[in-house]
Amino acid sequence: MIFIIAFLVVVMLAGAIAACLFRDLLNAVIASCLVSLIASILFYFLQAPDVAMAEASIGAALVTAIFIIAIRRTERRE
Amino acid sequence: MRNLIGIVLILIVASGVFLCLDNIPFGASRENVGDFYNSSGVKQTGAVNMVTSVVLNYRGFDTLGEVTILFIASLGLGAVLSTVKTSSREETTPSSLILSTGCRFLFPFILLFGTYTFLHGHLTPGGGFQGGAIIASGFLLRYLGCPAKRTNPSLFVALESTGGLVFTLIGLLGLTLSGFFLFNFLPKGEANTLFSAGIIPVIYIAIGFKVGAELAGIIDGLIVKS
Amino acid sequence: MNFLNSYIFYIGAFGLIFIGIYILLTRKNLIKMIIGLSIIDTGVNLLLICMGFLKKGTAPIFSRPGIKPENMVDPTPQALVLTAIVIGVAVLAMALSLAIRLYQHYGTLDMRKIKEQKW
Amino acid sequence: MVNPVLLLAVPLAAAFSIPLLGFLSKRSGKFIPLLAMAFNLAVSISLIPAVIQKPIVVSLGGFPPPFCITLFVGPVGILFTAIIALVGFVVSIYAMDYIREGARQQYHALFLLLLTGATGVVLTGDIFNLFVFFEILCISSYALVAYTGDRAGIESSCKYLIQGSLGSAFILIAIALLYGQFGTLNMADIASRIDSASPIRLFIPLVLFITGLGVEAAVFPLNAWLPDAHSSAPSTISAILSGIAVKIGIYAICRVIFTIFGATDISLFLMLLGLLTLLVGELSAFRQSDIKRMLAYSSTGQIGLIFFAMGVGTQAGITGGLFQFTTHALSKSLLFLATGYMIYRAGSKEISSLEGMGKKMPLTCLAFTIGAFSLIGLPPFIGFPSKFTIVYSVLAEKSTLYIVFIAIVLTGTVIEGAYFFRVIQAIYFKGEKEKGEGREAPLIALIPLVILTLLIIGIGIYPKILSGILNSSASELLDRIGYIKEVLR
Repeated sequence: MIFIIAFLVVVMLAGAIAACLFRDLLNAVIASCLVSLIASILFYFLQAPDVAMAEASIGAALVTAIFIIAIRRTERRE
Repeated sequence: MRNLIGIVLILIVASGVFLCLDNIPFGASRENVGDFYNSSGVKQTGAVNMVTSVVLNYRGFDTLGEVTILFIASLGLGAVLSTVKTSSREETTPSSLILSTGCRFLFPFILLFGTYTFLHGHLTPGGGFQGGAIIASGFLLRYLGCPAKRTNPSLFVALESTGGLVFTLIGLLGLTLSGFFLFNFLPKGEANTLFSAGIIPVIYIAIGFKVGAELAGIIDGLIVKS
Repeated sequence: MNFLNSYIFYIGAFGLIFIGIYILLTRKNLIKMIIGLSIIDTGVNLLLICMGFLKKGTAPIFSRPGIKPENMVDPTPQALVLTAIVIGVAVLAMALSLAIRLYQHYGTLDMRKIKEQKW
Repeated sequence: MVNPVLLLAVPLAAAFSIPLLGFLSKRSGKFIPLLAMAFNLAVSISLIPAVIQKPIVVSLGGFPPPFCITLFVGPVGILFTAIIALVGFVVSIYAMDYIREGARQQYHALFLLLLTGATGVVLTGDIFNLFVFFEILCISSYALVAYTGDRAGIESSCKYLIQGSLGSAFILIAIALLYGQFGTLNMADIASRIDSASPIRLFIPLVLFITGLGVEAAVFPLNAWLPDAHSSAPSTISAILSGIAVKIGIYAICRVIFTIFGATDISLFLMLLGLLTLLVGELSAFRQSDIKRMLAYSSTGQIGLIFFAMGVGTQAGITGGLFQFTTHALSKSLLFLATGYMIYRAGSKEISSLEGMGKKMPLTCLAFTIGAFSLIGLPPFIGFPSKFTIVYSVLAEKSTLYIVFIAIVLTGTVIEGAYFFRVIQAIYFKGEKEKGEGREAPLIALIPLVILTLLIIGIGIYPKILSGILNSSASELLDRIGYIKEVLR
């Protein structure tokens, strides 16, 4: 169990670093979506199903959609 | 030089945080207000989901502030993007038959699922915010799948104002009936049934419509106005 | 093992917070900075939830009979995080609408090039 | 007696109803902030006598205090609520005519919500609730700064938003660490448990609180956003941001330091921070040629002065700080409101383009002059007794260090006088030859100027009218044990 969690945390941090490094904003947004998604799984492991649901529906889905709409209206390269 | 100062600052902050966290062992049981909520929450509020009873009853005023913040975001978006000239909309290629039919087919089910989520907020995980977000994602699907179909934005505005107003008025009703703002004045009912927990489902319905309308309105504003 | 058990969530939370602050300080693209803000938000939320966790605890819902209130995790931080997530999405929507307007005015999102106002 | 929760619930309900009423009549929006603020003003003034006797503690939801959100309506809270309502009232009279373009309905709703957020911060007794209301205040000011939609407004709003959100994240981390250690969110409950914790573990939460709240309060290293945001917003919003919003940050810092942490031993740090902010603000204001930017930097200087007075940490010092608070709220909003129509008529923000305005708009310029004199601290305006109280309280400490400090403060005042007199000279004594077209500001914009001017002169002549509430406010901030007892009876 603890190793699964450790693996998830490592992937999450890697996603955050990737969001920092990608020059293409669309890729960075997808990476930050990955961070939110794994955070929502971690919330579930921390016995917080309400928060997991909110993070998955708001943090991972809607925020990513808003970001992508904004990127379409502006520019894609950093 | 700047790097050095930065590193020193980060080291100080990190050591301070470490000292703090040392006092907060992960997963250990501590004495806190949550124990009171867990032990007497069902009796006092009638909801079996303790998070809901904290969100809407013990700390209901926070939630009022929270829906106000979403309201501010949608108003601010309208104010910031309002001065944009509505140029002729870019030509969108009509989506294929399968896509638009699929969207039209899925849309009511997503709405239904969102409604279920906020109606059962006091019994199962979920609630007004999650349900509202699900409803908004249904609208998002419709904007992407069949761009020709647009909902009238003033419907969103009317819904979000009414939701906020209903929340405040329920609070004021509690004040007049019993002397406490946001008092749970309706009968609590039997725990673990749909019609229980007093004002909690009523407020969650208002919040669900409000949040759904607000997030859909934000998406609408970003897609159409800019 | 013991170290992992007691610190892995804290490492995740503060890792996200520090990476977010690093993005805010070093990247000059406005949308990149906003991504940094959302990463910080996620980290802070994770930290808050950790504050209420109880080992071998159950979710704070009396979904089936036989759940003892003493074994449930603390619901208060979860309520706070629900609020914080919604506040985060409000700030993000505001920031992105500003970014769109900024792009219409200047044709770029690079904050280094947008320096009309002097100190 | 009126329940103080109405001070928050009624403006919130009014703000929610603005878009609904907008469907009936497009013009109705501008009257609602006016009515809501008039209500708040009446209620808060009527509560003052009762509150001075005994603070009112309201628990929301009907549960005993540590388990629910409480409102603590003490002298500080009611004083600030009255000031917020007063300034909000006069500014919304002014805005009825001044705001003509853009999304007016959104403007009025956001304006009302900004004031409600400020009221919530000063009344609440719960640390997370304070954060929520603080966010209401911040997010509506981001939106209002960008409201005009021009380049400068959008750019400064972006800067403000990035810095402000980072500050909010810091506050939330600090709240998380406090909750983890003490298991409660009620400020009085935290305060009662905090004495048993070792100071080293409280250091990081305190630093995070001061940094996070300091972004909104614009203390020296964190004030980069202030001149841009205050100068590019519409004048009504500049008046509110300078007169109210910034001070809410100072209030929150004082509440956290004095009541929650009880950390009176960092007062020297506060004084140094205040002096630094004062000098940086006044010196930068001296260099400006843009009048709104000059006023914005002058706000930074005044914030420094208030911080300095709070840092003295004695009864007299905090009284002086709160008095300076009132002075600055009234005078700076008067200055910004007067400047609004001067800029509108002159068509430019440069000080040089305002030459000869004294002939064209005599009443507005007179109001500007009175506001400036009051901020400098000349008798018989309100600035004189407040600055005098601060100087007197510092000299009463009888320490050499403090005398050096007071010399620096007076130097700041001299610089302040220099740049205000430069503007006044430009208004009255220059550009007499050109006979430009000039009209006085419309009548509805003169009413707020007259109200504020009368208050400034009235309190300046008879400062005793405020001394009761100011003194009991200062004792409330210093009396930590009393606060805890009052809430957790």
